[in-house]
Amino acid sequence: MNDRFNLSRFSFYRFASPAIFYPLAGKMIPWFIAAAVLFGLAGLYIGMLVAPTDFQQGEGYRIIFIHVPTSWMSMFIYLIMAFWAAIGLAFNTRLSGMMAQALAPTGALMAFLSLWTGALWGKPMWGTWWVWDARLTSELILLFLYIGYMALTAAIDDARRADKAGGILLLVGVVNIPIIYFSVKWWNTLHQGSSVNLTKSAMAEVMLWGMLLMALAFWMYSIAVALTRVRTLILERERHTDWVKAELEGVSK
Amino acid sequence: MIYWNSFGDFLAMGGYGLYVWGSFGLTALVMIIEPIAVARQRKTTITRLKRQLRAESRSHEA
Amino acid sequence: MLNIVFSVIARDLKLAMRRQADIVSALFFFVIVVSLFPLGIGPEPDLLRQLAPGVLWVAALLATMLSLPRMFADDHRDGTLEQLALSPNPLGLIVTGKVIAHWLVSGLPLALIAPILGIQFDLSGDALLVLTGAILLGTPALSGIGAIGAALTLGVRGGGVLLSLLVLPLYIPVLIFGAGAVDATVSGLGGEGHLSLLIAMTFAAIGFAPWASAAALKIALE
Amino acid sequence: MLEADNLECVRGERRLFAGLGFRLEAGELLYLQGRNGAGKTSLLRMLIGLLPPENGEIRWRGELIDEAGEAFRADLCYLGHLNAIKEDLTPLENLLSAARLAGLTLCEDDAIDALEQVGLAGREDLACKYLSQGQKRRVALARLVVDRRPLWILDEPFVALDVAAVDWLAGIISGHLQRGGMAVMTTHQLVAIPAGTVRELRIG
Repeated sequence: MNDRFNLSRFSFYRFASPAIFYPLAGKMIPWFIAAAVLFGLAGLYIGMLVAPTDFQQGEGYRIIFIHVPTSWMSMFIYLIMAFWAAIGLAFNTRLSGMMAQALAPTGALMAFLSLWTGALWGKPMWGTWWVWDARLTSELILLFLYIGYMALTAAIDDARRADKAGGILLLVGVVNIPIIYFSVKWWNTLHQGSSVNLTKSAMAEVMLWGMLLMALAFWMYSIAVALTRVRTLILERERHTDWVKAELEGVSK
Repeated sequence: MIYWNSFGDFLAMGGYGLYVWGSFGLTALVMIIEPIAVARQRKTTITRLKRQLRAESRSHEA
Repeated sequence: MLNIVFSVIARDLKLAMRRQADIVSALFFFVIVVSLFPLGIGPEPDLLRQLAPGVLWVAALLATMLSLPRMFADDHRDGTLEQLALSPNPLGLIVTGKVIAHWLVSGLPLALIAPILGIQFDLSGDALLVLTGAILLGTPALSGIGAIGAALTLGVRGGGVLLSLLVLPLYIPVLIFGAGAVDATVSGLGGEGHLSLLIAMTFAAIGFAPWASAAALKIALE
Repeated sequence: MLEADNLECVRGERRLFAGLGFRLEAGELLYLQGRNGAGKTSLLRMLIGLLPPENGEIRWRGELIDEAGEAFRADLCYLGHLNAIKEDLTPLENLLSAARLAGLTLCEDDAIDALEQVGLAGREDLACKYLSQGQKRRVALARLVVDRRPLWILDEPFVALDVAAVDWLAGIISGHLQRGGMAVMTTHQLVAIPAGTVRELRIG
C-alpha cells in the first residue's frame, strides 16, 4: 500500500511524505521544547527582573512581553497555515493539510491570549477592558477566523476533503485579513481619535531584547506543540500503511 | 543588575500586580494545559490505533 | 462566454419566481428585525437616527444569510450541480451567474425596501438615498462572499450554523463601509468615500469569490 | 479513444479497486459490473472528472481529462442516479435549460419531440413535482434522445423503468453506438443492446 511513497523521487515530495517526516519531527520536538524553555527563561529574566520600568506606563507595560509575542504568533501562524494550504491545494501533498490543522488550535490560543492580555493591559492604561481599537478588533476577527476554520475541518468527515475545504477558507481569510484590518482601522479613526500607541515610547534596548527572546520562546513552543499534534494526525490518517503498523508495534515494546 | 528592591515589590508590580500576573498566569496555564492535552490526545490515539490493529490482525488470522 | 452567465441567471430567477414565498419571508424578516429595534431602544428620534445605519445593515446581513444555505444545496440534492460542474463552461462563470441571481432576489429587494424602513428611523432624504445606494452597492459583495461559505459548507453536517460562523467575519468590511456611508451622510461629512470603497469591494468579491466557490464546489462533489 | 490506466480508488478507509484499466473505441459500450459498494459509481465519477483518482490516469482522445478540461466536458454526457431535474420547472423547461447549461443548441420543437418519445406527451407544461418517479426519470432520459455528444456515461439508466421503456432506452443507446458514440454504464440487469460492440468489466 505504501508503494506510492516510492513514486516521489524529488526531495520536496520526499520531505512532504509523512513516513519520512514522522520520525524527523519526533527527533526535532525535544530540541524545540528545550529551546522554548531556554528562551522563555531568558526572556522572563530580562523582561521581569532586569528591565526597568516604563516612565509612562509604570510596571503595567510588562504585559507586552506576552501580549506582543502572542499577537505576532497569532498572525504568523495564520499566515503559515495559509502557506501550507496553498502548497496543499497546488501540489496535493497530504502533509500540508495536516500541518495546517495541527497549527490551528495553537494559533487560536495565541489569538485568545493576545486578546486577554490586551484587555488586562487596556484596563489600567485606558481605564476599560475593551476598546474598539483597530488592532484589538482585527485580533478578535482573527480569532473568529481560526474558530471557523476549526469548525469547518471538524465538520467534514473525509480528511482529505476537510483539508481542501479548510485550505480554501484559509486562503480566502488571508486575502481578507488586510482588508479587514484597514477597514477597521479606518472606521476606528473616523469614530474616535486613535488611542494610545503601544510602541510610542522609544523602547529601551533591554526591553526589546526581552520581547525578542519571549517571541522566540513562543515560536519554539508553537512549533513543538504543532509537531506533536501533526505526528498524532499522521498516525491517525496513515494507520493503514505498513510503516505506521510497524511504528505502533515498536511503541508497545 | 536586578531591578527590584524586594520580592514584595516584584509581586506588586507597582500597583499593576493583578493585571501583570493575570496575563502571565493565564498564559502559563494555557502553555501547561495545551501540551498536556496534546500529549494525552497522542497517547489515547496510539492506544486506540493499537487496539484496532490487534483486532484487525486477529480477524485476519481467524 | 457571457451566454452561460445569462442562462444561469435566467434559470435561477425562474426557479425563485416559482418559490416566491422564500423571497418574501427573507424580506419580511428584514422588516421585522429592523422594526424591533426602536421597541427595544426607545423612541428618541436622535438616538434612532444615530443607530439606523448600523441596525439596517446588520439586519441586511442577517437577511442575506437566511437565503445563503439554499444557494447550492437544492442543486446539490437533485443532481443539477453535477451537471453544472460538467458543463463545458468554466464553473466559475456559472457560479458568477448564481451569485448575480442570488443578489437579484435577496439584495435588490432589501435595497428597495430599506428607504421605507429608514423613515421609521427618522432619516433625512439624503441619508435615505445614500442608504439605498449603499445597500444596492454592498449586497452583491455579500452574495459573493456568501457563495464561498455556502459552497464550503455544502453537504456538511450543521451547515447552516457553520455557514454564519464562516461568513459573518468576512462581512465586516462591507458592514463598516455600508453603515459608514450612511453615518457620514447623517453627520454631514458626505458618504462618497465609503461608497466608492463599497464598489471596489463588490467588484473584488464578484471577480474573486465565484472562483473560490467553484473550487469549494468541486471538493463537495468529490 | 477513452482510455483508463491503472486506476486506484480509495474511499474513506477502504481501497475499492486498484490497477483498473480499459480502452474504449468508437461504437463500443462498456458494462460495469460488480456487487454493491464495489466502486462502480466511484469509477464513473472518476471518468467524468469529478473524483480525482488516487492513482492512474484517464485520457480522452489521448489527452488527460483534467488537461482537456472544457474540450472533454463538451464531449461528455453524464446521467447520474439523481435525475438532475428541477421539481418546480416543467419537463420542457427542464430539458431546455439543461441543454442550454450544457452548451447545446436545442429548439423547442425538438425538445417537445423528445418528451413525446419518452411518453410524456401532454405533460410538457406540468411542474415536475406532480410527476411520478418513473416519469421524472423519463424527463432525465429525454436528454439522451437529443444528445449527440460522443461519450455517454450512464449510472444505472434502466432503474425504475418498465419493460417497454427498457427496450426503448436500449434502442436509444444502440442508435448512439451506431453513430460512432461510446458509452460506459453500470447496471444490475443485463440488457441486450442490439448494436455496437458490448464489453464487460467486473469490479471488486
